[in-house]
Amino acid sequence: MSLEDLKEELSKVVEPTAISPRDHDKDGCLLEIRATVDQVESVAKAARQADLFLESITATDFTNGPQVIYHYNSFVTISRVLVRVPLARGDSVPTISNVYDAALWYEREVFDLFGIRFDNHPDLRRILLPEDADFHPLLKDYGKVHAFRSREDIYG
Amino acid sequence: MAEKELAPGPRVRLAVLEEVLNLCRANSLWPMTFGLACCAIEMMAAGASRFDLDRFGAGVFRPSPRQSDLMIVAGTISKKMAPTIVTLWEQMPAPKWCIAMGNCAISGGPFEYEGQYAIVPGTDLIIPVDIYVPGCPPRPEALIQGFLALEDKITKGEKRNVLRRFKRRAVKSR
Amino acid sequence: MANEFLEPITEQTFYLNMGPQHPSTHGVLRLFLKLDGEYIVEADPVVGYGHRGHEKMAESHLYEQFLPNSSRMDYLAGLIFNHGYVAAVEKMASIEVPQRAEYIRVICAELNRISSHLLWFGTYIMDLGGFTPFLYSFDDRENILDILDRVSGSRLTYSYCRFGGVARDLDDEFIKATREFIDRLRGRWNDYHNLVTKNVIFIHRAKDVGLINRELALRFGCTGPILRAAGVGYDVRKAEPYSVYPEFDFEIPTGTTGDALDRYMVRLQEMEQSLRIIEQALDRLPEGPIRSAVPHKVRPPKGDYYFAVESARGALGYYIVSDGTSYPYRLKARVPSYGNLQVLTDVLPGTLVADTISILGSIDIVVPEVDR
Amino acid sequence: MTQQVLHDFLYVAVFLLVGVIFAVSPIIISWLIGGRSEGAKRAETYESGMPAIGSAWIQFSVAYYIYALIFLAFDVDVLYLFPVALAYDQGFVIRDFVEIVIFIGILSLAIVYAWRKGVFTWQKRS
Repeated sequence: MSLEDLKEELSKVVEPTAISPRDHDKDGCLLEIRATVDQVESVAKAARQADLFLESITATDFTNGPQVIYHYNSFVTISRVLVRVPLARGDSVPTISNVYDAALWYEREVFDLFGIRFDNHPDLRRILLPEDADFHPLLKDYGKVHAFRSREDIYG
Repeated sequence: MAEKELAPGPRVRLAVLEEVLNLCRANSLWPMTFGLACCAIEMMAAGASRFDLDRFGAGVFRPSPRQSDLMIVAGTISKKMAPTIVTLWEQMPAPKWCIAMGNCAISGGPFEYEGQYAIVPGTDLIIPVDIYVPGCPPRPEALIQGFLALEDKITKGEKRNVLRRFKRRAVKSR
Repeated sequence: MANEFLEPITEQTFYLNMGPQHPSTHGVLRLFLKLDGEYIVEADPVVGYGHRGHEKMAESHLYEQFLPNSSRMDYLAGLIFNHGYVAAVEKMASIEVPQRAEYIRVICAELNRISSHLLWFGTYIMDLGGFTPFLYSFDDRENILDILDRVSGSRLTYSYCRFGGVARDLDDEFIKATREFIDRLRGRWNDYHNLVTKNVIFIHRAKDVGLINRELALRFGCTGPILRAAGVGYDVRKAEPYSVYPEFDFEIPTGTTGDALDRYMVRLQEMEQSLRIIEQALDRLPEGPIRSAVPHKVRPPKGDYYFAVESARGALGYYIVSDGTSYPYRLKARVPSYGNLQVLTDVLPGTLVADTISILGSIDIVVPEVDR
Repeated sequence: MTQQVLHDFLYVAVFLLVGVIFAVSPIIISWLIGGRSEGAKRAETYESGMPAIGSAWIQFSVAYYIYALIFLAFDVDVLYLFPVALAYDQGFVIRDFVEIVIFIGILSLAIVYAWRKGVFTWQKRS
């Protein structure tokens, strides 16, 4: 599964303009995809076709809404794909736990620490904090933080 | 018998018998395997071949609180774990002692900062502690010195080593 | 009233908490088991009892201040976590690292990997009931801790790597002690094999127990010895070479079926490969400075970066978003044990409770690494 | 009932009394001098720190019962070995040894029989 047909496989799902190559030595990933919320599931299915495994799901909080980040990687060649999904405050993301079972816990952790809901996730409950906790710690307006910036500040 | 403000003492107190019992208890402490984080590995190293705890009669690590008389809180106490620690402490039979091992167990250690939301900064907030062993993680020799200090405390009570006189504050259960 | 006796006596399922305080859960993991006699119907690992909020701390601390945190996430492979974090920031801020420092980092990381595997070996066999190998492996492990203690000052939670190099230089006492250790450990292999690998009871407890094949590992994102035991030779040191690993020749041992015995054999062979790496690194240790000039507060440029390192338990990745200041905006550690532990929800149903201990021990997780 | 018979019964009564005293006295002593701990969860069942879910008094599989039977079989014969251990090597050492080997051999037949019947492999129903 060379890089080209991976890119061409993904461009069937996402507009080609959204896919931008990145230098692996500098940023650690080969492809960066800016997907929208409803393309998340199809990107996951395409990655599963391309025999990639789900490395991690995480999120970052910004003033104009959090951003969910998916990392896919392959067991064989260097091909880390970073999928960036910007959200508005209070949006919810479709789950990909039917494609990758690893997503069950990754999404529970993102929900637990960021409060981002994943619709039709089998059992979306807190995983790290005690069950009766009522706050989402990694949001930038909770607790002591150095800076709270907008997406444009960082990604331009 | 270490004076416990909370627990009522035995019904009949015979001075000489207490002395003998305390001497036996001091030299056969049965710790409960209760590792929370990094300090647990140093506790295991203390129990292993080089820093053998068996030399002080304390090598028998019992899995259940019913059979142990010493709880070593080795690691960070997260808020999710605190009720469990209190349950385990209350399920231990009467003459019981507690060693708070490592900075996390003493006062939250490297994880205690102004915005911390996840840990209980100190074991003495939830259970009465007898000996504090500082270090992050404390070396096995430090843990063994903690055991020796505990043995002094059991046999000689509060008038043990003059250098460090620990006055145990009455702990209000939070 | 009569039909009360005629009603068929069904067996109720029994709920068991293999809870936070359990000798074989290697820390504060809680396995909530739904049991039908001795068989597990459903297993739900409950984590979070060791959650200390590392990632929230990173957002209000300098890059330098997060260094001690990195080795306290997985304190068995603290130096590898240190190396990963430091190399990630160096790549972001494009800091040059002298060749000698890279070699020292590789030597100490491999020593740390061996000490982590030795601890796994001791506690795994102790879970299965054999106490003697625990004393053997801890005895060897103490040698490594002495060597690393001499150069880094601590036994478990090292902050030995610095941005741009390492904190202290190796002296020839270190090199002599390491070479002695290599020969000593090589002499130990047949002790371990005779004591455990050829032991019938161990083979019965580990053979065909907890089968994790490639497809299951891919679905759950397992990496490290679990994946390699399933026959996939994925190792970040070879897949995405970093530091000076391309200069050493070492193989990646893989298993075939992916059961507990294969995971056991893969880890033992990995220790041998690490010894080979250390030997080659010691032979070719270059002279030169151990640390390049680095600004007092590192300020990497804006953007997000991902850097992966091979920890003792699998692929450890640091995803750092930097906003140009000397405080990370977001720091996520992709820890291998998170995916490795989750595979239990699929492997455990249908096995005996006694096999759970063997599977959990062979997967080798560190709970504060899962909980971060 | 002649005086002599009553006299003999006296021995039996004393023997019983001493037995009862030996049994009850440790309980009383530990009740007196033992320390008392208090705490809300002291009497709760210990399940590695968590509140136990449901009670342990449930109907569970019959296979556990067979383990108990086999244990009973061997617990009794250990009882017989105690007096043998006392009078082991007075005089005919070889004879005593052979007798014990036969005794234990016959009893271990029970184990071999149970093993072959597959009692120890746990039947999987679901």
